[in-house]
Amino acid sequence: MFILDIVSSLLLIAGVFFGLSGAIGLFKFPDFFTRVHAASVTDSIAAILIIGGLLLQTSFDLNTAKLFFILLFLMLTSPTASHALAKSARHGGLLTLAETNKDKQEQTH
Amino acid sequence: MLEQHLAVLPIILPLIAAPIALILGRSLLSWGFATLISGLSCFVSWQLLVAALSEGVLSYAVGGWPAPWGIELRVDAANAFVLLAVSAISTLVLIYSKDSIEKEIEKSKHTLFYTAHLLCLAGLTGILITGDAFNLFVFLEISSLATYTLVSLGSDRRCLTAAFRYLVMGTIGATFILIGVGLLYMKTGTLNMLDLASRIHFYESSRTINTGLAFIMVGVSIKLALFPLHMWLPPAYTHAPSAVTAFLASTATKVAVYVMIRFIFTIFGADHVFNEMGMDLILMALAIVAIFKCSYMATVQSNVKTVLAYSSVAQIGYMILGVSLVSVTGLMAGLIHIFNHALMKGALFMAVGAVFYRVGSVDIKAFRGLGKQMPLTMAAFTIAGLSIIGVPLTVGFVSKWYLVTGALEQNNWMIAALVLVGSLLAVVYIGRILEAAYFQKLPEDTDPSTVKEVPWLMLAPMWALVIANIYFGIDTSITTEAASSAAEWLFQNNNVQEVSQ
Amino acid sequence: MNLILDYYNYWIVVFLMMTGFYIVISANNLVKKIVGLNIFQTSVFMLYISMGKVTGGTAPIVVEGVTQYSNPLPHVLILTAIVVGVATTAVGLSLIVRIKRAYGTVEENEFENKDDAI
Amino acid sequence: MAEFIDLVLLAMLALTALRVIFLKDLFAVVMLFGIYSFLSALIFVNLDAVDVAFTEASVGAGISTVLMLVTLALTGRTEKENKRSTVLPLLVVTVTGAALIYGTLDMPPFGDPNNPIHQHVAPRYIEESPKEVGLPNMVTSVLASYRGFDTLGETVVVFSAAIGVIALLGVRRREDLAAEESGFLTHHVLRVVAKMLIPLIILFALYVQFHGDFGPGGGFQAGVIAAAAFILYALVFGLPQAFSVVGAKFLQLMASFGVLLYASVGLYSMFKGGQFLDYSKLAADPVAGQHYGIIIIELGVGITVFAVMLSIFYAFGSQVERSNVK
Repeated sequence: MFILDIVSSLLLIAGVFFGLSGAIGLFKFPDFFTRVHAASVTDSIAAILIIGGLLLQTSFDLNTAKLFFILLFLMLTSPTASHALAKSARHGGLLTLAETNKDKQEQTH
Repeated sequence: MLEQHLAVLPIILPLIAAPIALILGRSLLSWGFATLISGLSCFVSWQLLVAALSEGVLSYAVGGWPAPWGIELRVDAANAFVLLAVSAISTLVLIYSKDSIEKEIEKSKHTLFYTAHLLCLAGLTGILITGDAFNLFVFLEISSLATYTLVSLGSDRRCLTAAFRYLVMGTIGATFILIGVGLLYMKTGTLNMLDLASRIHFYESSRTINTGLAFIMVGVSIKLALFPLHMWLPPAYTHAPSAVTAFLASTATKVAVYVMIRFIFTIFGADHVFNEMGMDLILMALAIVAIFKCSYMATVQSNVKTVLAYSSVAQIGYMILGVSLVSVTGLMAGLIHIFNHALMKGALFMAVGAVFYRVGSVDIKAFRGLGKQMPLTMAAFTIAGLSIIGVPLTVGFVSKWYLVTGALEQNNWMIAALVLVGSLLAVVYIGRILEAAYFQKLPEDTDPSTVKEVPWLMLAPMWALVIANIYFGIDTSITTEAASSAAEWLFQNNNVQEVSQ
Repeated sequence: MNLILDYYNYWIVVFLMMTGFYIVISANNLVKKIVGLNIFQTSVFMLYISMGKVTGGTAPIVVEGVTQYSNPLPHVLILTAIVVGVATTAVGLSLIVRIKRAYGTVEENEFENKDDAI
Repeated sequence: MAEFIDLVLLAMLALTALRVIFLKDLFAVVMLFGIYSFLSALIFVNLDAVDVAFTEASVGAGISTVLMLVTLALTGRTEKENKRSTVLPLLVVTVTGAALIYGTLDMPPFGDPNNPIHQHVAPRYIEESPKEVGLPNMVTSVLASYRGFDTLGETVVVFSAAIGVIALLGVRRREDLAAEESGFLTHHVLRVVAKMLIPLIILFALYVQFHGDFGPGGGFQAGVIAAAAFILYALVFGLPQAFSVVGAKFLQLMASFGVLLYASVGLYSMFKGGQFLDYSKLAADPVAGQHYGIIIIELGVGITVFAVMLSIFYAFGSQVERSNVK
């Protein structure tokens, strides 16, 4: 049990780290697409690690199964959501930072 | 078998009928069905009033769970009396609405109109009968949601903004009531009104209870359009379809007045509310301002529906004035006026709807020359208008008589005089319309042959109300008996000493 | 100190309610009004749920070995109230859609100017 | 610890609410409202109200936010500057708030088990309901049985909302909608994932519906979740496609049917000699009768809520399609 606890806390700490870095990235990154990238870190890897950590804390009963399903669900939905968001932005004509810079350079020349 | 379930029937009849009316789908079919159901619940209400007058309080435990654990329905003389008025008006308005809404609402929405009407009726009866403070909130919301829908069915685009304003104000009011009920519940641990009343006395001077009282009073005041919280009412009544205005003006605010009476007398106790909190002075001041300000507003409007809407706010002032006198006669005057005002405003708005049916406008200019063209409609309007003024032999006179008597009992000459002066303002705003109808000529550009009497399905309910106006104005025994026993019942429930100066 | 421990929850909830209420009565945009109404109501729900809490209690679902449960009645009332709230929101929002179509704006002062008074 | 979490969440709520006042971007306002709703759901969990949290998350944060977003698509996303005076609203709010604070001063302390509400009425629910009604989830017992009349009223409120929305926005048939396919045609990932998710969501809705007697959940939450599955379908594959799965007229029938199913349980118990909604009379054994009654009425609630939520979404969605066509 002791080892399980250690693994679980390691997973939780890693999850918290990724969650925080995602949040900082969301504020610090320069444009929309990089921000989506930061946000998707929070709801994919951070959430998965935290739920993984919690999984190990349960006593392998109904709650384990429920957490497992949540994990599965999140692994399906959060990447899809980030993908749909980025794709819609692209579809709507939003350019990445690099592209905007390039455009500007071409205009000045 | 049905006798033991008498108390629950007026609620569940329209409640169950509403989805069925939606399924029926056909305009005519759902009209017939809704009218039938409404008539049935009117009959049941009559039975309930008879039972309540002879046996006293009828209690019904829904789900078989005794109060305070389950929800209790309580029918006494007071709410059976209002219930009868509500269901009778609903039936008459439904009969009236068949032709009226054909003109004003597009065909595909007729079924929705009848469904919403039934829902509104179910909500109103639920508010009246329930003995549970939270259940009251639920039924309040049913009737409110149905009302917003009904108002928004109007033909003018302004009905939308009116309905939205009504929705925002109404929801704030309902949320205030929710806060108030929550505070009471927090202190007493119960939601049953009877149980609340018995437990509230332990905490009479508690700040939490008093705040709860204040919030409930403000919330209910929004719902009953007490001045200065009446701003939603004139636009809503002006732009709603005529049949809806006739129904709402004569029922929705009356039910809210009853809720106020119920909270004051059977839950908090008149002694606490009036003698300790001094609410009677606040209510009296607001009522008097409402009577004068809104009667004055009524005299300067050009839209007849708006005139009558402002007049409604003023008339609500009379009801609250009756309550604020803190005497059996005053309360009785308030209760009688609930019933009587339903009769007169119902008839007036139906007559205005009839004018709209033929002329297509309810501006005061549209009334020119109608005395000749639509004699029956305008006669109905005249008699109901006289009733608003308070001319003898009409119900309006009866209400004012008891109100003045109640004021004079306390040697309150001021109030009595103010009531009479208020009637003079009513003479002005009703007189303007009658002047246009009888002493001005039909505009040249309208073809006299198109402006004729409305179908008899619209005239019959209108005249039924007019005849009731005169009948209950001459033979006052039924209304006064019911109202006085209701008022006495409300007062003896908590042995308050009447205020006398 | 005791006063604060006993009531801090209610005070913050009152603050939240008033924020929502302020948005309702001050907002000029109708959508924002509806958002305010929802915040107001949600905060009232918190008032109810706060009073149902028992320190050291658990959710009111029978579990072996637990004796202290929180009060289920406020939960039931608020379940009802939440659904009532969403019903009002739906009707309010559809009114806004219609107002936009009829007036071309959802700012209160703008459509008020487009019609005569009342 | 619970108090600490409570405090942190309340502080976050206060920040969110204050931000809503000053933001002019309505899209952000609506998202903040979604956040507000989720945070309050967390508070509800922290205060032991799991059923309420479930409902708040699915109804408040889910359906309300979606409807607000759809409305924004039709009405524009920025609030205009207005020069309205803020003095009067501030005054009203200050007075109301002061009255409430005054009222809190005599309140029973937060969380004290000796408070009146824990001493009167509620003890019977906690002690007797597992025996009288036979369900471990007391919230379901009180909701469906002791206060079943409230819940009937609540179902009717939902039904009235549908009537209101349909009356305002109208019902559209499939033929009326734009002929070309709408939805996310090019989003292949979305379409594949949605196809995988929708059956799972419906399965989950059924679990919530029938497990409500034992754990958090019940008809409302299940109805909303099932509606969410169909809303996802309509969003990804387009409204015309969704209309051919369940039509708007059929949904009206379903909504009526749910209310009637609920009410018919009440009528049947009257017929059996009990009071309205007295489930004990449904079977020879009162506890078994209670159980049957609760299952049926929860089903009625679930059906109505599902049908109403979906038809409200249809009504709003059709408006968006219509404005796109123009």
